[in-house]
Amino acid sequence: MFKKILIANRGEIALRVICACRELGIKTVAVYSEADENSLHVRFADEDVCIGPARSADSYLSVPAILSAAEITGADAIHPGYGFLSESAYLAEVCEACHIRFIGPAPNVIRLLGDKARARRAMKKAGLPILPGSDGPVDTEEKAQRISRELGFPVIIKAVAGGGGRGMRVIRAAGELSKALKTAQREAEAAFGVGDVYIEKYVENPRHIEFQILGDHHGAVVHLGERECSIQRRHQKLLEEGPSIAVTEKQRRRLGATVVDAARAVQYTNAGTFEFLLDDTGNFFFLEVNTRVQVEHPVTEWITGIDIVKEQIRVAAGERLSFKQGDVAFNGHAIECRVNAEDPVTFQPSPGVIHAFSVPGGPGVRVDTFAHSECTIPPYYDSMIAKIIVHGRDRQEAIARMRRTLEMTVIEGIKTSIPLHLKILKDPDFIAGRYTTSFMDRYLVEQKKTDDGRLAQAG
Amino acid sequence: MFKKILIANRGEIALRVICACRELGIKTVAVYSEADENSLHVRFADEDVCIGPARSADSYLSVPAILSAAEITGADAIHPGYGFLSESAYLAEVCEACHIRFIGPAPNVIRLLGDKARARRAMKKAGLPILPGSDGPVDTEEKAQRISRELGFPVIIKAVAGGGGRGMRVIRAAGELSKALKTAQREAEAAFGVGDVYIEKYVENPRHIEFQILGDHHGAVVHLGERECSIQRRHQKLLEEGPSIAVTEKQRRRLGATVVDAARAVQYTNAGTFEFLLDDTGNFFFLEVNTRVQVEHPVTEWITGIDIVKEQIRVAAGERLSFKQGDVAFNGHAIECRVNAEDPVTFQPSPGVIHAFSVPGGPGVRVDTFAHSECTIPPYYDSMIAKIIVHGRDRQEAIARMRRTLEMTVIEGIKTSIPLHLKILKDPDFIAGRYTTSFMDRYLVEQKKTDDGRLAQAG
Amino acid sequence: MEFDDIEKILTLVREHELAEFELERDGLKLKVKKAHAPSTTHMMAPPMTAVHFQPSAAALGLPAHPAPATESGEELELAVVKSPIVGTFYRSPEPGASSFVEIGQRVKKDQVLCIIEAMKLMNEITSEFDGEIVSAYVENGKPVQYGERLFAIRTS
Amino acid sequence: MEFDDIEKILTLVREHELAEFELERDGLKLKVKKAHAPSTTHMMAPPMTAVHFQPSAAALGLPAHPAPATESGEELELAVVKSPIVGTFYRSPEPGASSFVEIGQRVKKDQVLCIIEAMKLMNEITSEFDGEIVSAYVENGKPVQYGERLFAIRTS
Repeated sequence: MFKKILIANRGEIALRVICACRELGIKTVAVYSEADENSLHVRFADEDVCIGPARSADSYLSVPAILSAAEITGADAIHPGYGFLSESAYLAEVCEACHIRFIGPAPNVIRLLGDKARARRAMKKAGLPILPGSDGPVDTEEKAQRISRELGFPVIIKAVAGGGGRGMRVIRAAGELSKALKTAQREAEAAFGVGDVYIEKYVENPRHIEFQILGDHHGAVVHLGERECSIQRRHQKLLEEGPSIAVTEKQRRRLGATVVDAARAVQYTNAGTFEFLLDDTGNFFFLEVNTRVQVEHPVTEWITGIDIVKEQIRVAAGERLSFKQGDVAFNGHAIECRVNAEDPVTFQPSPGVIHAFSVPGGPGVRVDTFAHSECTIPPYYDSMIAKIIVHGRDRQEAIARMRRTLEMTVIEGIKTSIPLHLKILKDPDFIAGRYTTSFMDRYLVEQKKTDDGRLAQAG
Repeated sequence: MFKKILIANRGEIALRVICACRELGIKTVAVYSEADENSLHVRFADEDVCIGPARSADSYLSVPAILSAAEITGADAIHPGYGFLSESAYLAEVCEACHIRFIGPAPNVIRLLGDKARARRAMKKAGLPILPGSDGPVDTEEKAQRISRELGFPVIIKAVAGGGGRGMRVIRAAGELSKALKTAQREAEAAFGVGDVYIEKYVENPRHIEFQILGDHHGAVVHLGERECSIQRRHQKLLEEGPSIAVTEKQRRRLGATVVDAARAVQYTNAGTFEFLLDDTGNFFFLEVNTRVQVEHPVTEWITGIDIVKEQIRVAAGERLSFKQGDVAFNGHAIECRVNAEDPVTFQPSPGVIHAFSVPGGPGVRVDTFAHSECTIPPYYDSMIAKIIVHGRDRQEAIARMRRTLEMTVIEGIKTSIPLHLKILKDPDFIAGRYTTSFMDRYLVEQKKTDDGRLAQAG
Repeated sequence: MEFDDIEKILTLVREHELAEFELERDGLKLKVKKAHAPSTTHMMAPPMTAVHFQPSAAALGLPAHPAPATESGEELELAVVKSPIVGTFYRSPEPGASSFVEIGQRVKKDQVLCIIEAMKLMNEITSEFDGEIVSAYVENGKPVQYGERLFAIRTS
Repeated sequence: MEFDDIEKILTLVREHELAEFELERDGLKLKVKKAHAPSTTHMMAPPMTAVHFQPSAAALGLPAHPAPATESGEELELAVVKSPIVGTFYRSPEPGASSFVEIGQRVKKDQVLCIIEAMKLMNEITSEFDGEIVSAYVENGKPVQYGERLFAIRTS
């Protein structure tokens, strides 16, 4: 087992990894930018290294800074968390060259699955259902028009190196294609440094379902069931739950087995998430693989009782997975709300000092956060300040529990998304489980109307 | 179902009941003494009533004040929590007279089980194993000598109305009996207003094992397995865990069934705890029944997934238990540490203002507390400020998890028992599960020696 | 911040001969400004002190008991009668009967002012002072908490 | 901030004969203004005082980077060279070779002061100033963090 792990991240996920390391008796090294000097992950790591100024590009995204920090502290492994360098095949390669273990899949696997067009082909070959679309990147309008005609509109253009909605365009008629292609290419170039895009059939109002897997270096791969993440705003997940109300036990078993086979086909190791679209007739379509731990992994930890981060560390150290597929049992229902430091109506970020911070206890509540009273939320990074995860015997209990937990949460000094989460949790369609990825669009429009109505009445 | 519940308590258990009520959609009324005006239970209840000055006898222990508060707010039920009036048959009776539901067993059941000598007889009759001892109160030395000779020394004198170690005396030889009897009677008289005592065979170094039960008004009684509470100091529990390492699956099933039968025999309803001593040869002896929710109920909630406080409310409202004995499954291992505001070495209470309060997240951590940054811990009440409960797949994981949780807990401004808990959790005998109720005695003596040694070295 | 703290701060302001003092904190703002002391030799009048105190209880959504009413600059004093128990307040011995006391009425020590019903028992609340009723804070039949104001009496 | 702290600050304000004092910090603002000093003829103008308030990082048990060294009251200035990267510090180009610079040595702008090894690469750190090396903070072969002090140079 590792003696010392460097955590190449900040915020709640850095603390989450520290928790796992402490339970395994492994020393930790925190890295931090000058803006995070007083952050809790620095306080609770055994060692800490300042790696650069506030700007991510010069600190948390700097491979040389992080590798040097690992070298000067003698860390024998790096946990990248999520975001930042977590899906950097380059970091994984440099680690390999420096004989420091990267806690994640092999560099070539990260590279393959990071290229969305190649990943699509590989997963198709491995037996996963994929959306009809271009076999590889589409560079000319002529090619785009031909493929789109074959697929039938609507189609979607996606960045090959993509993620998070950047470089994406939905096209509903041939006339829109030319302009959309150029915009998408430009956005992709700007966001990822690679302008390549590909085209897929577009599914209207799908659900977003993802399967969590874990693989070790002895050929074992297991799945831990699915999470539903359809409650999104601009491709940013706001609320996740598991199991999905839309997935039957039979689908779970069958698709889970297919995912495990596909992961084995690419010699997948460590934690990963296979994302799918589920259309309104019950068909799944492979979307992409995230080759890292997800923000929403606690949902799966609650319903399976498996500590995903500890398993990540164990398998990276060469140990076998501590359980088999047959040991994985699903228990109750879990929901996660991502509490963001932002205005719940305008979505403007709201960094600043938190003057009061308190979260209730009681059964079935988990709070992963780096926030505390009198802490500063810097403006430089992600706006997520806490993940509140609840568990109940069933979905109904979980919803009631999340509501009372949010109602009894005190965060003063900054604005948070909690009021928005409470609205979602009281929405009859959400309560009934009738929702797709378009839930928030519709909801935000409705909200706007209501607000306008109120203003009109007031005026 | 109830419309509005008054919570006749303060601190974390008042908040715990508010959580349950909110999940059930029931309004809440907080009562508070002048010392608790700014306490969180007042903030999160729908209504609140100041019922008296800081002194418990004039506020939280005042039946007229609490009943009046229920009347003026129109509450249709009272949840008494633990401590204070939770085992007051008088409060239960007055509630009955006022047509306010008391959330607990019937007054006559509370009265029967509150009289330790009568409870002993009733439980013996109901088939529970009891320690040999006097059939009823022992008033004269002559009778005490005769019974003690029959039992063989050591014996223990206990207060009929007792609890918490008051009015208790262990006698190892006939010569000690006369003085001990008088002292115990005097202590019992002072503590409970009733001087009656009885005599039992004394078990050396037992384990303290207790079974959680729940009963409804339709004759259903189920048990939720056991908790082990042997880590005590002066009969005050410091750390509890479940399941007990000393109880076999077979014992659990058999004793659980006997407990359920005994509870049925006295028409027990609502939540209750049957306490037992377990001697070193594997024999259980009935000790007493606590006719209320216990401080350590979260241990059982974690391993069974059942919300005990919600079940209490449901059955008090006349609903059936939401599950059957066959549905109760035990999952993993849970440990609770009671964090007290006290010096971890001298045990001196340490009330005051908490300047910083932060508890880590991660999987398997639950924190029930009324504390938060800048809150005041008043000197008038119990010193317990938080319960930290962890759950792991097995005992080893739970211990590691509790250690890292306590290590990453920040409470500044007052002293707490956390350093003591960390010592217990690193003790090889605790880790191996080799411990009895004498664990802390031995441990505190050892600690004193070490301290003396250090002082000698330093001097 | 308690009243004691304010008192201490004002003492400090005087001792240190401050012209202004400002303290701002979560939910609290304290600002003190001394009247300029004219630079004459005969100044004997104590400087005026204005205290703006915004309490934090309300900001936190917590209940706050009103402070006892005081009227400075008068020769007389107000005594506030507070409820010693939780219950329901009645101004008269029975429905339809006239009130025990009215505003403006003079009362004697130990005279019954009202009844508070608690657990079906009628508890008579008596005056601790001789004086005149100047305020009645609670309506007939309304619930009262422990420590809630019932009457103000101008003692004499 | 406790009452004691306010008292201490006011004592300081007096000792230093300040006219005004302001402190602003997360969630806290404290402002003090002294009553005008009497306008006597013997002008005893209070000396200017700048108050540098060091934040509470150390008190919280959190690491704090030392502030740059400053020496007031002298005609000269100290420039502190900080590490622009994380790595291992070497004073000489290779083991056994003599140091790039020694204390007391005069250096020119762009002269190499040391090497920091990061990811097997040797990064030369050069001086931004002409001046004299007055301090070297890091031992040969020791790790340095981003922003850590390496040398102090008396510029001229």
